[in-house]
Parts: sequence; C-alpha cells; structure tokens
Amino acid sequence: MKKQVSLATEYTKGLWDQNPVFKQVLGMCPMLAVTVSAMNGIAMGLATTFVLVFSSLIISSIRKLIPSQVRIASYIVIIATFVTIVDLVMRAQFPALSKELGPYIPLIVVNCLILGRQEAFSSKNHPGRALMDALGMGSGFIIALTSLGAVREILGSRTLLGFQVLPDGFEPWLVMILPAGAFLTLGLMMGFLNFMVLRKKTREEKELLSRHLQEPKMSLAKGQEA
Amino acid sequence: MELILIFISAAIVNNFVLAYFLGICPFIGVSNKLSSAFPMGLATTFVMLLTAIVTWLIYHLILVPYDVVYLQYVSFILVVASLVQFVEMFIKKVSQPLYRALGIFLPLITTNCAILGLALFIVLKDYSFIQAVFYGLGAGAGFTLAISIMAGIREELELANVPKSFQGAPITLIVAGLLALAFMGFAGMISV
Amino acid sequence: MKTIVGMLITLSIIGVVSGGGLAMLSSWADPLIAANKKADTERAIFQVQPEAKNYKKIESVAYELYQVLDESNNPVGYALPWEGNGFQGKIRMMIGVTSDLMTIKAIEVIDQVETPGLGTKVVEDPFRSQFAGLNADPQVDWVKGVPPTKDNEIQTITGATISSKAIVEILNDGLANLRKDMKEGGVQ
Amino acid sequence: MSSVTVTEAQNERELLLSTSPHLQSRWTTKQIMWFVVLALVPSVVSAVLFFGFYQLVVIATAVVFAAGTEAVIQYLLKKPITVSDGSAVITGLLLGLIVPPNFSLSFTALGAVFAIGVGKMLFGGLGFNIFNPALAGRAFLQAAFPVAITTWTMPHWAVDSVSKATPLAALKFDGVSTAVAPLFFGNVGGSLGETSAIAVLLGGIFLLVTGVANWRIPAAMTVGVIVFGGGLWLIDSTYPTPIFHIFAGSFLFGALFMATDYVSSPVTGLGMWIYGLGISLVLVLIRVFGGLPEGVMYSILFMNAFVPLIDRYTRPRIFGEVKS
Repeated sequence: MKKQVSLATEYTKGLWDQNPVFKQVLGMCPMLAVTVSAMNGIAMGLATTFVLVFSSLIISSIRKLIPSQVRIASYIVIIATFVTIVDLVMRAQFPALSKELGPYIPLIVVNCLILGRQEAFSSKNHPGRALMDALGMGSGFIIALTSLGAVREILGSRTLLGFQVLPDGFEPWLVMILPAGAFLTLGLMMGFLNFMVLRKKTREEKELLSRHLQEPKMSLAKGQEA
Repeated sequence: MELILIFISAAIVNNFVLAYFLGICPFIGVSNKLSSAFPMGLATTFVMLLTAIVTWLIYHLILVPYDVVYLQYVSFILVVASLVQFVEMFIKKVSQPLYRALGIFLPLITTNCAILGLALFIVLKDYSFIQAVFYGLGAGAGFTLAISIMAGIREELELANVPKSFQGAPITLIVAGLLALAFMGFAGMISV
Repeated sequence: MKTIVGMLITLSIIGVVSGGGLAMLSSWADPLIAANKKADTERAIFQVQPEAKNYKKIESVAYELYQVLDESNNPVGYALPWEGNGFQGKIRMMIGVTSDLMTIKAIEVIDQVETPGLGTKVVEDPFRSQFAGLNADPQVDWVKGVPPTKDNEIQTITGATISSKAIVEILNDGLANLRKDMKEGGVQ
Repeated sequence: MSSVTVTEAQNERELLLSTSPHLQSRWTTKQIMWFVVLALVPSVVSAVLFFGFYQLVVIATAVVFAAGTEAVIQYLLKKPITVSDGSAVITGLLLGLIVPPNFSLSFTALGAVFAIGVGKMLFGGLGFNIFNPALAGRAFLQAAFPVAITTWTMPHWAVDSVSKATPLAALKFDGVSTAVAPLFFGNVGGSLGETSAIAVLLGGIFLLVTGVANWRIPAAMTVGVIVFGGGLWLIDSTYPTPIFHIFAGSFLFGALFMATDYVSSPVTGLGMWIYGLGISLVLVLIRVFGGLPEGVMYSILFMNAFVPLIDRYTRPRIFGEVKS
C-alpha cells in the first residue's frame, strides 16, 4: 500500500513541487532556445522525455554493474546513444520538425536535467521508481516548455499551435520570438509563479496561526498524537 | 581578416549565451560573484579551445573517413568529458593555487552545453581547422564577457531591493533579456 | 587491478552495444534522410520552374546546377542553388531562370537565419512573387519605398532593406557566375 | 572627486546624491528631477512645433503610463508610493521624446509600462536599476515593432519631403548625406525630441550649468566620437564626418539626457570617462559597420551593463583595503 502511494508521488513531484525548470532551474538551454511556439515546446519536451525515460530505465537496471569510477562516462554514452536515436528518427521521419529544432536536439545530451536525474535518482533506485521519476520530470519539463512556448507564440505571432487566437488588429510583439523575449518571458513567469507561491504560503501561515489561536486544545491534542 | 571576423562574430554579434542560449546553466549558476565567474569563464574558454581542436580532428580524420558520422554525439561528449578530466589533472599537477581557483568549476563544464554546442556548430558551419580554432576562442571570450558582466551586475543587485519573488534566477533572466536587447545593436554587423 | 578491468569491460560493453545499435539504426535512417534531402531539392526546383516536368543535374560545373525539362524533355531553363550573406548569416536560395539566363522564373529561399518577422519576409509572397518574370539582363536592381518602374527592379521590404538587398545580390552573383561558365562552354 | 567613497549605509537611500560627487549637494533629489523635467521642455516644444499637436498626446501617454505603472507596482508591493519624486515622469518624458512622430499610443503605453515595470521596479525601484529605464523601454519597442518604430514622418516645415528616411538611414542605406544646418535646427526626419539639436542643447546646457548633469560623460562621448569617428573618416572619407556623427540622430540627446542618468552611470570621474569613451566607440562601430543606422540607444545600454565593473575597478580603495 505504502509503495503504491510513493510510486504515484515519484511521478507527481516532477510536475510542480520539483519542476525541473521552475523549481530546479535545469535544462534552460532548450527551454529558452526552441520555445518560439507551443508545438516546438511539445516536440522538444517529448524528445527530452524519451531520452530521459529510456536512459533512466537502462541505468537503473544496470546500476549495480557499473563501477562508480566510470559511472559518469557510462551515463553520458548511454544518454548520447538515445539522443542519436531520437535525432536519426526525427531526421528520417519528421524532417520539417528536425530542421526547426536544429542543433538543439543533439544538445539534449548535455541537458543537465537528464544527467542530474541519473546521478541523483536512477543510480540509487530500482527501475520501476526510476521510470516514474523520469516520466514525472519529463512531464514537468513538457509543461514548462509548452507554457513558455504558448505565451511566446501568442504574443509573438498571434497564434497558438498554429491557429490564430488574437485579432488582426493586434500587432505581434516580434521581440517575443527573439532571444531577448525568451529571457524576459521566462524571468517574468518564474517571478510571477514565485509571487503566487509566496502569497499562498503567507495566507496559509496566517490561517494556521488563527486556527491555532482559536482552538489551542485541538492542536495540542493533534501534536501529541503525532 | 576573416578569422578576426569569426572571432568577433562568435564573441559579440552571435554571443553564445545571449543569442544561442548555450551555457545558460553556469551563466545563471556561477554568476553571483565576479571572483568565481571570471575564472569560470577562463576555464571554459580553455576547454572550448581544446574542444574545437580535438573534435575537429576527430570529425575530419575519423568520423568522416570511416563513415561513422552517426557516432558524432557519443564521441564528442566523451571527448569533452575526458578533456575536462585531463585539464583538471593537469592543472592539479602544475599549479595548486590555480587548481584551487578553478577546480570546482571544471566538472561543471562537462555539462555546459556551450562546449558541445561549439563542437556541433563547427561541423555545421563546415569550418576549416584554423577557422575552428578562432571560433572556439571567440565563443570562449563571449562566454567570459557575458558571465563577467552578469556577475558585476548581480553583485550590484545584492544591495538593491529586488522584490523577493524575483530574487535569484528570475532577475538574472530578466537582466539577461535586457542584455540581449542591448546586444541586438550589433545585429547585422558581421554575417559570417 | 580488478576495478580497472571492470571499468574497461563495462565501458567497452556499453560502447559496443551503443555503437552496434546506432549502426543498425543509421543503416535504416540514412537512406530516408538522403531521400528527404533530395525531396527538398526537388520541391524547390519545381517551385522555381512551375512548368517543368523533369530535371537533370549538370555535372560539368563545380557547383550544383539543374537543367529543367518540359513534358517532351526539351530544356526550358535552369534551377540554380546559390548562397550568400544575409543580415546575420547565410541565405541559401534556389534561382529559377530561363535557358537564355535573361528572365527570372521564380526564386525560393531554402535556408536563412534572418530576423524573425522582419527579414524573414523575404521568404514570403509579396516580396518573392516580385521576381516572377523579372528581367535579369544585365542584372536585377532594387528600389526603396516606391513601386518599381523598370522591368528589372523589385521593391525592398520596409525595415528589412539589408535582407532584401542580400537576396538581389545573391541572385545577381549566381547568375553572373553561370553566365560566365556558359560563355566559356563550361555548361554542357 | 571629493566624496567618492560610497559606503553601503549611504547606498541605501541617498544613492542619488552620493553617486555624483560635485555640486549636487546643493539640490535635493526631488529638485534635481524637476530640473531635468524643465530641461526637457525645449525638446517637447520643438517636437510639437515640428511634428504637430498629436505628439503632445504621445508624450503625455508615455508620462501617464510610466507614472501609473510605478504607482500600481508600489501599491501591489505595499511600498510607499513615490511618484511625486518625478523620476517616473522623467522616464516617461524621455521615452516619449525618443519614439518616432505619430507613433501609436498603445505601443507608447506598452513601452512606458515595460520601462518602469521591468527596467526599474523589478530591480527595486529608484536608485537600483542597472539599465536606463527609458532606453530599456525603447529597446523593447524597437525589438517588438521594428517597422513601426522606424517609420518616420518628415516635419511639416520640411521643404524637401521626398525621402522620409532619417539622415543616418539615408546615409547608411542610400549613401545620401545631409547638411549640418538642417540637423542643427531640426528640419529632418527623426525621433520627436532629437531632431532639433538646438532645443536639446538648450536643455542640456541648463543641466550642465546647474550641475545636475555631470559634464564628464558628454565630454568623454564627444571626444570619443571625434577620435573614433574622425579616425575612420580620415582613413576613408566616405564614412561620416565627426560633425555629422554629433549632430545627426540622437547623439546629443543621448549624451546629455540618457548617458548622464545618475543611477545607471559610473560614480567616479575616471569611470565616467571610460564609460563615455566606451559609448562612443560602440556607437561609431554600430553606425559605421552595423546593420542598423543608429546606435546611441544600444551603445548606452551596452555600457550600462559595464557600469558595475567600471565602478569596481575605478573606485579608490579605502585605506588599508587589500587588493583582492
């Protein structure tokens, strides 16, 4: 029973609590570089998740066989192999998308998110948990990439996933699809999310405090129970 | 002249950090103090130069002749990782003070996407050996410039009243955005 | 000693498995990737030579050049991929021209890294379609801010003068080169 | 160079005064700010004279949105509202004067919101911004709406209104140079407040005489342009002359009103010289070799980023401080 709950948590923690982009500030290069549109964000997110999931699975399966001195070298070879697979498949089957994402597909190799998860998680846990963790982190990464891509696409090209969502009268802000727009938008998004979290936290603390004041006995009893 | 243009183009006009988003992790992570940012920039420049040389040789002397270009990512990243290891050992042996200054940053450089990005761009742009060397130097100089400016600004910001929710990564990204706006003035200066 | 052997064996196994797997995958992917590339070129050729039904590569020049043919295999013109410097990087385009190299059929930009939303307008229609039927003799010219008056002029894009001029310059450069080779009998 | 050692305690609130070590102690922050506003009046008047009444609406929009953004953000952050110190008004005025004539009001408003919101308040408000807020706003607008912001209308007094290009654009794209006299009076295309050198100089001299603006930065910029621009012109006389560099575009406006902004410029005399020379070097490079006709805004923003480093290496060491 306990195990099942924690498996689910292994997945969900990546979505928000430990979101690789917004909370851990990892994987910034692709996050900023390819998110000129939501579709690019989704594609890059999927490619990264694919590499992350398969390298995590393999590394956690053979984690006891790799001598610790060569573990980093082994990890990057495994990761680079999966990245090459993604790259070859994309160039063969989705040439347009591969052209769009350009050199940022091979750069998944050095996405600190992937190597970081191997070092911090897959090398210490059994494949099932590593899979859930990788899926969670991957989903969190997709969420971040897609939301940044959506904001930039809406303001920079008036469209979302290729469909026009803002009226013709709205002059697109070209800056959003330039490097400067990427930095500014992500900075503002992160700051805004922090702001919301902080506000929620202070509100909760206040609530907790007032409840404590109203029901001193209850909380005391609870405290003893724990 | 063309070599100088390649250098300037990589350092300023098409700055790796501000125009290509490469090396963002150390750019955000190690830019809070100038005393660590500048050595980090120098170490990166050094590794970039070596990477440009070695990966160019591997690509043109091994991967292409033996028709195994599909191994380029695997071999490049292994080269970068072992170069970093080698540089670390070398510095440790040659100069202890330098090792103490740079040592902790060297492992970080392996996952600096600017290094692998450099190797890939050299292949993509089909540079000759000497062009690749200047490109590597320029990219390193650009990285050092960007991270030093950022460190200077962030030290200044320690004294500023940045709203709490924007401290750290968000304000760094916003400064980077404004820097990228300022660097746009160089657009079109060199189209190499 | 034992650890070193272990290290070497582990790395070699991983290396062999990865290399072998990639070799297999690439033998499947390479032909497809080559086909994609060929399809891209083909698409660009037919885009700049709308009446063409077929084409053949001219092997006697050092650069890429295609002669396009109509349904009865008569040559109707050339498709010439050519590149040059744009505003902030290389522009690569396909030039469609009649057999006497006097009139442009159409142009198609294949690769560019111009400013999004501004310089990239050179890829799009109001600008691109200006080239259809343009007189290329002796060379193409541009005007700024006003509609063109001569049959060898195009109007540059507001705010993207440099990108617009770059297209014209690449076009003139490519055609000049081809004319020279043709005069010297290099094109067979 | 008397009271340049800025301690951290001073840095808190009085940064504005302590940064400029000369005559400033005569005036309070508020007085300085309103002096700058006064100095901008000739430029506003020339903008209306040359381009019509609508320009007053553009400038007013910029001012209202700049001040409004500051007030709203200070309210949201539960900080005291300090709009009356005039600094946001200045940012608005400056931004309004560096957009082209007949610029869209919604774009102007967006630029003002960005200038104050991102360029100033996110850094902690007055005294802490790294970049000149008005220029940050203008750079944002330039990147966002590159066509609109380079669409120039000729002043309605201009006799020869065939070309709508600015003198710098005319030189860069068409090789046409403009005589100095029209540049001086303002009979040329360009941004609202910059076209008339005489109006800019009037306000600028007022600032220099009262000591509100430090003379070193404009002096360094002028010297720099003469050296770098003049040097290139001596090598190849098809490059613009130094005189042209000075009177065309926004050089004077930038040198007198933008580069002298206390917060985003160095504190030491030597630092100011380095800063000014750096601006003019970058400016000449952009104007002569760059893809854009004008580079005053970019060169100042670029050097703004170096100010912390310049300050660090030009600040006299406190006695006994060990060189790190």
